Amino acid sequence: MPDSPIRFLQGNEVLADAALYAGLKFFAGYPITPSTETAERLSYLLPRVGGKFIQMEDELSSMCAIIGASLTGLKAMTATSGPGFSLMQEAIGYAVMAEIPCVIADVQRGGPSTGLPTRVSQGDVMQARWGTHGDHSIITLTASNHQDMFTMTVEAFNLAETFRTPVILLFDEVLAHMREKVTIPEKDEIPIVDRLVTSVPRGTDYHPYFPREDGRLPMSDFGGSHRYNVTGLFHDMWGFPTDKPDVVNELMHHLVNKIENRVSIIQRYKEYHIDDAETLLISYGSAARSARHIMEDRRKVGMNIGMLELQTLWPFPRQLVQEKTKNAKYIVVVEMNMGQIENEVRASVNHSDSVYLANRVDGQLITPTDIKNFLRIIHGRGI
Amino acid sequence: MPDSPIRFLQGNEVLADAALYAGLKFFAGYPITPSTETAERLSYLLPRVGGKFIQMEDELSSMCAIIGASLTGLKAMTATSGPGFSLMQEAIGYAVMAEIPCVIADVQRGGPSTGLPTRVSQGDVMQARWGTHGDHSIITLTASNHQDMFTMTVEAFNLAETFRTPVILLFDEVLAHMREKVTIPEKDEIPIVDRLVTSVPRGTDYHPYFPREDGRLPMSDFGGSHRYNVTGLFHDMWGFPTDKPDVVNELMHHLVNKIENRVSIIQRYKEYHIDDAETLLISYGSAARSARHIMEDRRKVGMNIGMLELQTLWPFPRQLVQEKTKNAKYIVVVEMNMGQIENEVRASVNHSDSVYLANRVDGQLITPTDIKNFLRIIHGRGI
Amino acid sequence: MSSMTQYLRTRFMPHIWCPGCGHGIVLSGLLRAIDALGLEKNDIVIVSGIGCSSRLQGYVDFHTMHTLHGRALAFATGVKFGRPELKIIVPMGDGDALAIGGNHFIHAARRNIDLTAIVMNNNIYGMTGGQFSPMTDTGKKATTAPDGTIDRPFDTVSIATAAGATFIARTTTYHVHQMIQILKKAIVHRGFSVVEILSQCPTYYGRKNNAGSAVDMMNWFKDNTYKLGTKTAEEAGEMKALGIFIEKDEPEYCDRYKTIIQKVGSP
Amino acid sequence: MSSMTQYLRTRFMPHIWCPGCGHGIVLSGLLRAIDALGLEKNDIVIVSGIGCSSRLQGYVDFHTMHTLHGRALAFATGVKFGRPELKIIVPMGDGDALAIGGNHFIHAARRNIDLTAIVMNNNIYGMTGGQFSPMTDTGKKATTAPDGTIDRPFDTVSIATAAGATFIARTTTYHVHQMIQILKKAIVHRGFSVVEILSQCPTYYGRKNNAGSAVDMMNWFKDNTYKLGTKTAEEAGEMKALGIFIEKDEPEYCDRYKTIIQKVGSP
Amino acid sequence: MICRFVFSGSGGQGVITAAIIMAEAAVYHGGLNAVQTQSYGPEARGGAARADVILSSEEIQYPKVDRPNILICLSNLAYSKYTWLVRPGGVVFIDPHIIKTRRTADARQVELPLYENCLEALGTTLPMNICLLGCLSRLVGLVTPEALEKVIENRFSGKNAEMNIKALHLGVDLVTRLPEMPPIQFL
Amino acid sequence: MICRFVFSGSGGQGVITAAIIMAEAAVYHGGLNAVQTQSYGPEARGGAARADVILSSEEIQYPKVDRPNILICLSNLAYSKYTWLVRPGGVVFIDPHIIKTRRTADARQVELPLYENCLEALGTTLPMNICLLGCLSRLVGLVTPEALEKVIENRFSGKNAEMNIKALHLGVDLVTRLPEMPPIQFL
Amino acid sequence: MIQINRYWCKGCGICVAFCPKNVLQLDDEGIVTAPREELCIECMLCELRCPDFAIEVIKEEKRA
Amino acid sequence: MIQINRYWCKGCGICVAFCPKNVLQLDDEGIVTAPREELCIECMLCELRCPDFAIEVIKEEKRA
Ligand SMILES: Cc1ncc(C[n+]2csc(CCOP(=O)(O)OP(=O)(O)O)c2C)c(N)n1
Ligand SMILES: Cc1ncc(C[n+]2csc(CCOP(=O)(O)OP(=O)(O)O)c2C)c(N)n1
Ligand code: SF4
Ligand code: SF4
Ligand code: SF4
Ligand code: SF4
Ligand code: SF4
Ligand code: SF4
Ligand SMILES: [Mg+2]
Ligand SMILES: [Mg+2]
Repeated sequence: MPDSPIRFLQGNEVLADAALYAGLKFFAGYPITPSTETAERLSYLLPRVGGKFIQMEDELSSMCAIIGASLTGLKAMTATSGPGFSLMQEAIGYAVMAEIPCVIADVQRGGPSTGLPTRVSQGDVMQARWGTHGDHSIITLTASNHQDMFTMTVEAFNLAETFRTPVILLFDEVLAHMREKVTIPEKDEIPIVDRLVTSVPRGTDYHPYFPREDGRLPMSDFGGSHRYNVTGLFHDMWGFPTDKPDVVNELMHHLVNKIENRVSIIQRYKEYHIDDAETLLISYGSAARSARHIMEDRRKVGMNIGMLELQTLWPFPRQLVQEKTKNAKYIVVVEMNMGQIENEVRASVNHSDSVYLANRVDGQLITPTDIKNFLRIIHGRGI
Repeated sequence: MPDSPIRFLQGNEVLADAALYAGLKFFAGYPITPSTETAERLSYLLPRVGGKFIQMEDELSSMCAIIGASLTGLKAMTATSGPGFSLMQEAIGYAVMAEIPCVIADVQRGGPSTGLPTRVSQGDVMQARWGTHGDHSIITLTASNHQDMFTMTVEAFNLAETFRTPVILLFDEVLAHMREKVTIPEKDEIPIVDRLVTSVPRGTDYHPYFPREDGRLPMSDFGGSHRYNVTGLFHDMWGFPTDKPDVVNELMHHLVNKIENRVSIIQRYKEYHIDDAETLLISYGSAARSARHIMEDRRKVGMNIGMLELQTLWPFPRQLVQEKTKNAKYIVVVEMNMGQIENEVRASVNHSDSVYLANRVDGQLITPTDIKNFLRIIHGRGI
Repeated sequence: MSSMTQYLRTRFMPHIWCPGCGHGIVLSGLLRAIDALGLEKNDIVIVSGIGCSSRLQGYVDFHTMHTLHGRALAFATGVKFGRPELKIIVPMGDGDALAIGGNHFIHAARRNIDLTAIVMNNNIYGMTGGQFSPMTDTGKKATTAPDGTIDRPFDTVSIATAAGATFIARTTTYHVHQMIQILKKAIVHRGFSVVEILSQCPTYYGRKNNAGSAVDMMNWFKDNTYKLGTKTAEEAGEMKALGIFIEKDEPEYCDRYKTIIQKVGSP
Repeated sequence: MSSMTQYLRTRFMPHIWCPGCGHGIVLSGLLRAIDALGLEKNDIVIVSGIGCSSRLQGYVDFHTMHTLHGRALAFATGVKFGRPELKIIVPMGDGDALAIGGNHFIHAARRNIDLTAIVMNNNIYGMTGGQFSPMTDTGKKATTAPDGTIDRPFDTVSIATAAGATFIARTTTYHVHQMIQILKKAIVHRGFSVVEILSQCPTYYGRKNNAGSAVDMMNWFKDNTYKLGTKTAEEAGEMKALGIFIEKDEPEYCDRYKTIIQKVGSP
Repeated sequence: MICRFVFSGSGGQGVITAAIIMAEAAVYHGGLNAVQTQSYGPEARGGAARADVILSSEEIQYPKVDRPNILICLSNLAYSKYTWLVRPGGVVFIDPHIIKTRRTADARQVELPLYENCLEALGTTLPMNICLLGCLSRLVGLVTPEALEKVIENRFSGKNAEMNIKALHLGVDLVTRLPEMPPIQFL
Repeated sequence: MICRFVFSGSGGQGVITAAIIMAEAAVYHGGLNAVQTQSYGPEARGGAARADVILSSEEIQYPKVDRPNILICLSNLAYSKYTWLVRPGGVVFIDPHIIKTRRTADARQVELPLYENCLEALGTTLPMNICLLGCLSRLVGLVTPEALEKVIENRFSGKNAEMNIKALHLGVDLVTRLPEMPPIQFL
Repeated sequence: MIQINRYWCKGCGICVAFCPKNVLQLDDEGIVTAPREELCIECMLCELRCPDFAIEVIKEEKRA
Repeated sequence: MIQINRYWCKGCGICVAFCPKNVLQLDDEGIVTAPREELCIECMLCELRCPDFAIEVIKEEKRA
């Protein structure tokens, strides 16, 4: 329906369309269930808008290729699922170290290992944070419906450019495969952060790793006026390797702090009925749909229940969670893993005894009824 | 000095010798600093004791090869460092899912990415826990001197066999490269856990994934009497793929609980002067050497200082840490990263306000003087 | 029902493959080759990766291992080197073997380790729903090549030859007698053997490229192949040669290691 | 000091390589080729992996990228496909190119993407201290082959040919004039070019195998090679041919994609 | 208003396409919200096919259909697998030509002679799935034949579009020839 | 007792080997504890070489030598880089043939004419490192010439062993020809 | 004798198409049958090419 | 004219060994020198083979 901004799409397709909206010009990937449809759609759309699509020989090379392309000034993305995400970890660390903006979408399926390729899970949350070796920080966003998927995808590109860092989009099989309505925002309705290009003129010394006053590091495209070096080793502000302890120390802290010190501007979330919530559900991704379903259902019968939906998973918004949970008697984390976010919530709240986990790890979307039953038990009313 | 059990060896060589003591019969690896000497020593020793050494084309295949070899009944190991460890993550998840005993030594160097190949770090602690996709649990051991390296390496093989799981040895550049005295234990001085082989006779139905009463799962070598299936998919007790929610749920919990429910028997640690310690250092790996140095030094001047050295990092011994820190006013985690174990300690103690981080992330071994200075500041006495 | 059922885990039948999928014919041929050789079930290990083709492993009553996409040969190398007396057969998809798994393929060949690699080449990623593979001909369509691939395909035989495999053959699901004969020789060959079997994926490759039914695709195999040595390059044109390209005796990897152990080992 | 210093980041000189290391000669030859071609510094991107050879990238005043061990060609593919008008040169070690990086090597060749891959083949892992590589001859010693390798080596030219590279050549650090000529052609060639340069690692390969000094090793290159086409296979024996093996015109990957964009793109 | 559908049958019958077309019609031309999901995985290859659709005037949260108001079964396998799912007050639609076993489900059962009608009127049973949508537009409401027509026109082209539009109207008409049925409850 | 050594020079001089041999002698035949570390990394290729050894009667915790009691410098680069590290009361050993710059370090400096002596007595400067160990065994103590000899015999074979043993004793004797020096303090 | 496993046959038609004697045929339900079994020459091609182990040729000799 | 950069020369001896006119030589400190510069035929081989950019042949013509 080209005349209307309304679309009825698969989540993977929404991801593709949102990436294009955000300015995607380069996609490299390798097929894997349940994420392949993103690549399929982009293989069609990208050449039609002058972008580039390439199917690489594996996920390792896909991740490498988007880093290379990003250095030429193109907004670049890859999409995969657990096994492929594991394979990308070394190169993700490279993007962290070399401060290359790019976006990696991981559509979660059942793990570990090949696990349950066509079933839902939220088991890669901790891996998104810690999958690559060495200290680092990373931004990870998620969403629970197609409209938010669209927004978060655009945000991911924006944050990647703002902080010169890889950003992970952590979606899941239910979101990725289901179709629902999404309204494509008008041009400029969601602001787009473009590549910050250095204003240093040709012939003048350009420092690729010397932050401006506002903390941002302007870039210069490969093939442009400035020749510099990019490396995965610790490096100085020109990008040349060094192991001088003070330079190493500074870079390490820069890489971590550029993100960890900006939690409040990176955090995205939604809240429902927090004020009077004695029972507070904390959820994200497709699990948050069931959580919201049961919250609305229970409020109808008079339960003082509210919900905090996290859209930024990393850096974990500890302070936000602490504030929002202040008055809750029961803090129930609804997720489809063994408690990966629950663990963070527990570390964030003042009274960790009131934190409960309502989860499901059998490849099935947690249902509103599941949560209802958890609540009965938590509230001491049996099943 | 063949007649004496005393050796003066590099840490990487100790790792090799300890692995042979534990029954290692198969090593596959790919060179990487600072771990290569283990492979070099084993390439010499293994064929001399009827074992097998193979240099693979990369770390991915090294990890795969040891899994394959382990299935034929051989104790198998690989050794690597950060970048290689990242590459192994997918296959480590396979070993978790298929419950294949094997040992992976990660000799930590500066990260992220290529980082500081010849400098020390303890930056892979969280990756060891969460590097592969999907929920899982894992055992990770470390050590601070060559004698303990020996013991922990043997323990790693023992735990791998006991729990049918990959075990990670997390050493670091300082330990791996330095030479010090180690006394090779006599045969049987450290008990060796051998492969538990099924007693089910040929022709009778053998269930590779059906735990005995004591929780252990007897194995049957490939090429032996029993033909069964091994897969990285969720599977039933015969090893055949299934996505039945109840079977999936049970396997997921089995994989996690077989480790998480046995923390108290997996935890290895050392303690010094805990009883009267107002200030308690918690440390591990080479950082623990400096911690112990300064502890002994400060006790001489009358400071009530003690130390808890962790040797089991995962599953994290939360209860142990809680107990040992009960009376401490200052809990100081000494490590060479941005606070990876500090975070766990904080989550374990009763009074997380008393947890401090004394760290160094510039590629240099943290010194006793560094720690002394941290302590002065923590104790409110400036620098 | 067939006499091959003695080798099948019949409780999982009918198998997961689509009607007319060539992979079933490969499975059938493989079992017949094994049967003809009179091998012991307990001496055979099947190591597969991930893909439609790799599902073969689940249906056969040998020691079986279903590993990771692209890594089957690396796992198999561990099994073989660990226990050289076993026969290891590695069924792989074209993507499995030559996209993500390409490096293990050439290195296993270089080592000349005694594995039998069966490349079930359907020119497509079947399992994930029809993306092009490194074996898809330039210009063909796939879900990730809606305008036709711009990639050029590998030739399995050339790659295997260059990498050092010591037994290399090609056949198709149409040529079942030849397939069985080749598989027999490949399994018996001591060293790294590669058998490329052109296999039809009517569901994705066929549909995307208007190649018709499974029967049509098999007829295409018949009409577009020739017996190795019966045509000059010119006569052959786009046609593919079938038969045994290389069969030579060179020291096998585990055997070489055995000589090292014999030289230095203290037994 | 040399006129090539205009291309060097002299503040990092003298470079990290050991005395007599052949990699310095390759660097010198490469700069002379670039100089002779009169290319703009800003049009050149050097993408390297990890290894002694890969340190080349740090010394040259072009756009330079030092990536991950084995992955240089994958990064380079992104750079090239992203900005096809740039000249991308990828110096690699033999391990980098053909051990861990083997898959990217064959796939870049298959695509015929316009990159110039320089395989600085010293038959050893130099950077990590002398382990054998997939180019180490059977029987040679290395720190991980104390009893001599049992592995067989790859032949770069054969692998590149089988994988589809459209320019393939071999030379050595002894044959500097030839090296420069070949590099010039390789850089200009539109498509995937492979230049294997036999390079000496006196520190590890030389020492482990009693190959003598850098000079001895270069003399060995002189005595054990011949000009392609001047000897029959029989005459050649173990000697290696030098020269250009393949140089052919086939559609380049980015060019092919451009035609797709032209066909379907709405500009 | 919320109505939950399960379309089931065997691969190749187009039940998933039908589900998507209905959902699109509801979203694009009916001002409704819709969520469509389907089963993936080994069981989706060859054998059974299942697509779920929820149509609602409100936002839809939980996207799966555990208990449908409307179940469509176009294969025996699907029929025996899913009939017990139907909500009280719901309806099972079957094609009497296809479904042999007639177990009494805890639901009203309506027979739609799609196979016969398509074969007779169009000479092919291929567009049975679209014919079904015609029936549903009359029997269930929620999406109009006009809305479906627009979606079909957008999705197919040439002969295919023509045939499917014919099939749609065939379905719409077919309903008039069925015994009248009491209204379907959905909530 | 604890004594910290830094052996420094340029690659190929065998300073690392010397450090290891001394440590092995202390551990295997001296009943001492020892820790040896060395610098790795880019600077270890070609250029400078440095090995640290700590000998102690107690367990050794912190393994690096920040401030040595004994510093051996066999190259000018090493000399200018490390002399300032020496502890008060410590000693810098240099070979006067090699070290040109004679900055006054905050430490006693002892000249060992290793180069000259080896060249003269053995016709080669290769085993200078072992000759050095001979000197140290007399000047510093802690390891005996006998202990060193055993380690050398174990480590080298044939001609190499012979030559090194000669160099060792050359070093031991050489000391007798040096001006006497006050005892070295280490703690 | 042609033995057919109706539960395994997927009706792909391969055996039908390649039978040299036109022995085989798919029935209403798309499953293979052998209406002209008497023409069979026991060439085995149907069995060898069936991807589903659904058809077996029991040879005279074997039965004897 | 032979121009030598003593700071870059690592004394590998390659130029010395392959100089067709025996122009070059390593000095005491192992650094290259050109004691027989007058014999030089400006063949460039030393410069081309030096791994360290430490030796340069400035040709007559260039200087002119
Ligand atoms: C690391 C990883 N990447 C991607 C996938 C997804 N995947 C599964 S099978 C497959 C390709 C299947 O194609 P092929 O190997 O040709 O086998 P076929 O299905 O065609 O027989 C892919 C890409 C995976 N399972 N793991
Ligand atoms: C993933 C990974 N594995 C291993 C290494 C260690 N490593 C660095 S360079 C190298 C090999 C170097 O050999 P080659 O590529 O032949 O280059 P050379 O040093 O000989 O020039 C290895 C194994 C690494 N950096 N990253
Ligand atoms: S998708 Fe293709 S390859 Fe896979 S089972 Fe179906 S026909 Fe065979
Ligand atoms: S180790 Fe070998 S390859 Fe590396 S710089 Fe030295 S000589 Fe060159
Ligand atoms: S055996 Fe041959 S002739 Fe007989 S039915 Fe089968 S294919 Fe036809
Ligand atoms: S080939 Fe097999 S599956 Fe196909 S129709 Fe014949 S018997 Fe049935
Ligand atoms: S070749 Fe270069 S580095 Fe070697 S000796 Fe000559 S000038 Fe010096
Ligand atoms: S230019 Fe030629 S002749 Fe002159 S010094 Fe150099 S190598 Fe010798
Ligand atoms: Mg395939
Ligand atoms: Mg090399």
